[in-house]
Amino acid sequence: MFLHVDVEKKFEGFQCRVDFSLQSEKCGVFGPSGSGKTTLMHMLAGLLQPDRGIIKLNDMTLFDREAGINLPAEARRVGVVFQHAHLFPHMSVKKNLFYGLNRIPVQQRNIDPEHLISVLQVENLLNRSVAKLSGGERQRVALGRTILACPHLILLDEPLSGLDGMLKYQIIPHLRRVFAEFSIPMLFISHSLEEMRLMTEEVLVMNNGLIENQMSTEELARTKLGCGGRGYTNILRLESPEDLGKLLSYRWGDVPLMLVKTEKPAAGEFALNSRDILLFKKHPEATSARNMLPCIVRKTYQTDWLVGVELDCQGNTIITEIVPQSLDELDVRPGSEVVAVFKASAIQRLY
Amino acid sequence: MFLHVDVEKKFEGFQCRVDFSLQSEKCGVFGPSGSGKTTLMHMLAGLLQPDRGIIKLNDMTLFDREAGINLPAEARRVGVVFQHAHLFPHMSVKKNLFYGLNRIPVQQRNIDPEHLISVLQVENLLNRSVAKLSGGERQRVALGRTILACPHLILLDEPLSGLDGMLKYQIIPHLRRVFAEFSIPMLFISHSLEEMRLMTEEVLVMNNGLIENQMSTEELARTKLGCGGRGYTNILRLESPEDLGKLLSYRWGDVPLMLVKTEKPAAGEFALNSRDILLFKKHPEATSARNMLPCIVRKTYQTDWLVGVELDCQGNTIITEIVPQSLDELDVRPGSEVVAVFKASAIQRLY
Amino acid sequence: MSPLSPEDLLAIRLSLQVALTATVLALPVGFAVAYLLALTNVRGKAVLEGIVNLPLVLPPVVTGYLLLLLLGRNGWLGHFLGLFDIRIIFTLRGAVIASAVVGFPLLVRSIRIGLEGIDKQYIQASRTLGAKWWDTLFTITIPLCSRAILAGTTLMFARSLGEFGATIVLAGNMPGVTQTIPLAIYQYTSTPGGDSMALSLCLVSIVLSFAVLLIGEAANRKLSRR
Amino acid sequence: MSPLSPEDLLAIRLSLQVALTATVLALPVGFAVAYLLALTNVRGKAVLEGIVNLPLVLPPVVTGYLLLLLLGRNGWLGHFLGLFDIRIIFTLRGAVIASAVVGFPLLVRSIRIGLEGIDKQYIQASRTLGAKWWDTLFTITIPLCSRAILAGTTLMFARSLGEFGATIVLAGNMPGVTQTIPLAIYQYTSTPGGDSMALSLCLVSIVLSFAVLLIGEAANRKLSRR
Amino acid sequence: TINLSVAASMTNAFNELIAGFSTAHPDAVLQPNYASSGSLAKQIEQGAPADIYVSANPKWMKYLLEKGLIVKGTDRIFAYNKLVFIGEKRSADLSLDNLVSLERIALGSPQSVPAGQYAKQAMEHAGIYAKLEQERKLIMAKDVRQALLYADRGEVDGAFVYRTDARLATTAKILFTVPDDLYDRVQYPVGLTTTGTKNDQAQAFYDYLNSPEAITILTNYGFEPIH
Ligand SMILES: Nc1ncnc2c1ncn2[C@@H]1O[C@H](COP(=O)(O)OP(=O)(O)OP(=O)(O)O)[C@@H](O)[C@H]1O
Ligand SMILES: Nc1ncnc2c1ncn2[C@@H]1O[C@H](COP(=O)(O)OP(=O)(O)OP(=O)(O)O)[C@@H](O)[C@H]1O
Ligand SMILES: [Mg+2]
Ligand SMILES: [Mg+2]
Repeated sequence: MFLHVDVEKKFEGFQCRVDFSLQSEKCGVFGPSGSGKTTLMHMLAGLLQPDRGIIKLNDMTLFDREAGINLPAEARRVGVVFQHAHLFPHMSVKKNLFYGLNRIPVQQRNIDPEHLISVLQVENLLNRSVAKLSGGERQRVALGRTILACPHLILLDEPLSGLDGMLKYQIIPHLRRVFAEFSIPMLFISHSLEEMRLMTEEVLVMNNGLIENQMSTEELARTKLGCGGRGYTNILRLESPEDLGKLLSYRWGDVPLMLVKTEKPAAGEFALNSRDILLFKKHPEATSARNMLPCIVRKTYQTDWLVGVELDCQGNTIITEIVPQSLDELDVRPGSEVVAVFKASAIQRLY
Repeated sequence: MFLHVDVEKKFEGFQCRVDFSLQSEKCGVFGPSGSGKTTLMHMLAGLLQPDRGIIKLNDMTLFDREAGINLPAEARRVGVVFQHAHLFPHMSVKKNLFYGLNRIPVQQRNIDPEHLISVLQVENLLNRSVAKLSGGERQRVALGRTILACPHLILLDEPLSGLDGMLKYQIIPHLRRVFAEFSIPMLFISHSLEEMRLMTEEVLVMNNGLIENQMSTEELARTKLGCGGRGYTNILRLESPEDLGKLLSYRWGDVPLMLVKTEKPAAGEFALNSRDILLFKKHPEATSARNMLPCIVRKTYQTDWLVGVELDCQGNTIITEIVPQSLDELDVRPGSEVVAVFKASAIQRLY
Repeated sequence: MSPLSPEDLLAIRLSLQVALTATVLALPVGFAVAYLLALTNVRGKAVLEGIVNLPLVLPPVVTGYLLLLLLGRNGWLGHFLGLFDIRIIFTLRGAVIASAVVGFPLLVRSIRIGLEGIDKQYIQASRTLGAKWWDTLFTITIPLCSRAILAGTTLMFARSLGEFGATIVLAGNMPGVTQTIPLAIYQYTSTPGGDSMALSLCLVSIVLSFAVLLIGEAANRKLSRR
Repeated sequence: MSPLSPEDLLAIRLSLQVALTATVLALPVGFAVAYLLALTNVRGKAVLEGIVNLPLVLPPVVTGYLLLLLLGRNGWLGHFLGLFDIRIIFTLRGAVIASAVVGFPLLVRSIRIGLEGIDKQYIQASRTLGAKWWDTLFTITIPLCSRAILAGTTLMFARSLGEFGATIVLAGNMPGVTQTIPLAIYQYTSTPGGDSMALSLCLVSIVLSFAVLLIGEAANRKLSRR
Repeated sequence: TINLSVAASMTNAFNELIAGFSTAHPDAVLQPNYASSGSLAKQIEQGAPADIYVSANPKWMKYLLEKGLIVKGTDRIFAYNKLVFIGEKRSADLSLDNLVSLERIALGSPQSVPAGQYAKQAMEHAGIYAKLEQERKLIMAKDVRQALLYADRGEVDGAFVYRTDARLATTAKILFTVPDDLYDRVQYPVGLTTTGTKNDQAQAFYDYLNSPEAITILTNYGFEPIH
């Protein structure tokens, strides 16, 4: 995907002026409430006309004030998933899903509906009335509806912020799986760093109508470590589960990890917060922690309150945080050896 | 407060039958969606008439089918805080706040509005239009409005579930402070264990229209430990902060604790999740953890997946969780000595 | 176009008086009926709804005729009122009643739509805050549907300004007493050569109702901005 | 009460025919006007609104007279239509137009309220899913305000059934050709002993519109249950 | 087709006249249009199809004549009517002179209703109009039918109506006939429009109105035919 945007839009008391290019398939727009994220999205989708500038998607010019080009929303092939789903209330789930698909020429239908429906796990909902869906189901159907319109780019405007905590984590896997399987470029809008981390690779940081920064999501997450006490979420791909009675063992690359057996063992992605990881100089003894991984410090970096430490654990990367004093106490510097210690219950399944 | 309820209400496909007495000032109703929490609340507030039974609050009979008593909502002095605030949109914040107060006789006005307004920190909002409040501000005003009506009991129906994560934690302190200062009995309805823990002392556990259980919130939290990977939140009252440059030191009773300096030092309540606490047999060395507290095991108890451990730390209580294997490895049994280890960044301010 | 004669000015005054009185009188009743239809579950709502809408369906002259049957000296209600020496027909009271009845369905429908749009939790909230039902009614319910009430009121007022058929039957066409603008227009048009006079009054009528509708719109915008 | 004569049956048929045609014809126009008023920001909305509401304000006879001036053989539109040999006055076409014009404001107001209640994000969603504006109109906008359209339609239909003043002026009162129920009632009242016949027709009229309103309510409930 | 524009007050008589004419001319199609004289005049003015105009008000006939829509010379009076006073039967005999003893009297608005005009004339001659008006005893109706309705329903003590209309009353009776010399004669003019003169059948019907058969019918309905 190639997206180039250079537009301006003035409202009374607010001005949005953005100029950027994106190539990654998984991009995000990150910014506080009122920073202009929705305004930007509406201009991309053709729901709001910029005062000046151009918008180009791949080799198509969507908008060019000078040249007098302004493709209408329906011709842009830019899909939108809204915060509150906005499923058509007078149609069944099935009709909602196929609304977009039925409106594009057959030869351009590059998504297999059956497959998408099974990936989203909405097979059983097809004949339901939209009013009878739960919040998470609604967002899955909304996502399916947008994808089935075979867009060249999907904009997701805080699709999770209307859902409560648990639901959010049930829907993220679907989102990730869909974008992985169907490889549709997306622009994910959110003011949650956590969602950003899970969904995107590159982010535009917006503030006050301007693009303040453009960087990899990883970098953003590392920089923001310690802000609001959230820490950094390490995302681990764990495989080959083994049932050890009360515990489960998984393999993280070559590293064995212990997890609490709160669910059926199954490979997948798991989260480990930097806040839950202790560093020791030597392998500690007689501890309740089940995971003690010898690591080599790859690098350290300063954040506002803490020091971030990137560790190499037999080829895997893990990020933790320590207070500045520990740097010297433990002799943490690139190349030194440390032991990362955390409890079995510290590792949580993402999906 | 003394509340006795023994009522029944049938809907098509749903039956609510509850029978309980409560004495604590801080009670909760905990249960999944659709378990009948709102139905119960409506019957208490006089917004829904039970099919049969009685409701007594202190020495007042609110409802008695046999005796033909059914006090109307406005005569019950039972206040309600709704999930979506439902501030009157045609009135200013001030008018909303005083709506209830103006409707009770002067001699019964036992709340000082000025004081309440300053506790809720809504002084600056008084002349605003309701439409221009943020979600958190709305709930604070709604709370104030209900309290100013000087109710004998306040029902809070999931007042936080419409707010997103950060906001929720900004509003809880206000709630707690208000109920502590004005000592009004309350019934806090929620399906969040975390909120329950922070707000109540005793809970009714509802399911399917029935009261399944009645117990202390503490007990509920300990039982549910490990469910959904949430752990148990230790609530610590920390005092006498001292600035040590990059770190802060506080006193938890006689125990000194280290925290990251992400904010202005100030005494208050803090959360420490059981997931973040490691146990060691001996005082570990060369670790990044800043807090290492020698403790004596008071008792252990089994939960679904893990073992809960209640520790005595110089008179303070702390709960952590370990995997069953560690029980023997560390010789954890009542009376044995262990060291609880956690990072400075593991302690988060509640308010 | 001819300038307005003194009788015309009188007709304009009477019209405004009738429309205003009819609207003011119908408002509380209309609100009550709309409230019944929108927020309660009384039996026979459909019948009530049908009766309210009757004046919309019947030719106004027939409505006037039915009112005459009811309120005339020998009508059962008219007879009763006669005992108290209250006379309806051939008086301005008659004109007011005719206007009120004919405009009523429009008023009720508007208010009803407004009431149906009110979130019941506002009402519940005010009750739990200690407000009795009439207190809630005046401080919450009515303010919350003020836009709909306004819309209904302007509509009814405009309709009353144009009421002819029922008025002429019930109130008669007596210059200076019951002759409103539409009656005067009628009288002019039934006289050869009276067209230009009729046109002047028509224009007055149009201007008046435009004014009312515009004022209504403006007030509406103001209410919506709050 | 007398049984209905063949002429009465004819009048009933004509009435239904006129009301139905008027409603069906007015619907698309009414929708378009309501759309303009509700969802766009064109200049002169207030003026358009005023014009739409005119028939509500003016006595129907005056409305009829103005239509006669416009559509009569010497009226400028009537003259134009005459070139194509289309005659409006003294035909059923005239009755339809009279009914349509008089019921129009009721139709527009109902639909407008419905349109104003639609969340614009549904419309935006359908556009981004590739629907052109007319596609969105038919698949989203209209279905979403179907209840309001229904309410407006029944209201207008009922009003058309009762239309008298404008019809008698524009279409004349010609038995079997343009004589609808209200005109027949009028004629009976000028016949010795015609009162009971008039009453029968009144009842028919009431029953018809009750039926329409009830069917409308039922359909409405069904739509709301979806 | 013969298009007839007939004043509504002659509805019954014309229904029978049309039936009578049709038996003699089975191929003729007559299409009546019953409305108020003024409405009819305006419809004709705006080009509504009409061959024959029958008015209850000579003023409207004059209006159309002046506009050239009725062919000069075709207009003529074909029937007369009488003014009567109706009301509930009462013990004392009533006449124009003691009308002042009544409380309420209905009549058509003199400005727009011919019957009202004649009634006013008669009362003025009797010297009671000013007094009645001053005492606000006069109820102005929009047409004769309405005055009749008021009298019939007992809303007024009496009403001035045409003799032909009095037959429609169910309870009210004719209390007295207004003396002829107190008011101008009540005339019903008929005229042919420009299209009517070109329509042979219309011409035939126009002539038929003078036939003995027509006169009988008109008399039956209470009109006074021309001699
Ligand atoms: N149609 C409009 N007219 C006037 N101002 C507008 C309009 N739309 C948006 N704004 C203003 O533009 C600013 C940015 O709004 P926008 O919705 O783009 O923010 P956002 O980043 O999406 O915020 P959030 O996270 O709360 O959704 C706000 O201050 C808003 O008031
Ligand atoms: N007025 C009603 N008519 C019929 N059924 C009702 C009514 N009100 C509630 N119910 C049913 O009663 C059950 C309990 O509803 P209630 O709102 O009390 O649950 P809740 O515990 O508050 O759930 P939540 O956490 O989702 O708010 C539900 O199954 C609901 O469908
Ligand atoms: Mg936004
Ligand atoms: Mg609930």
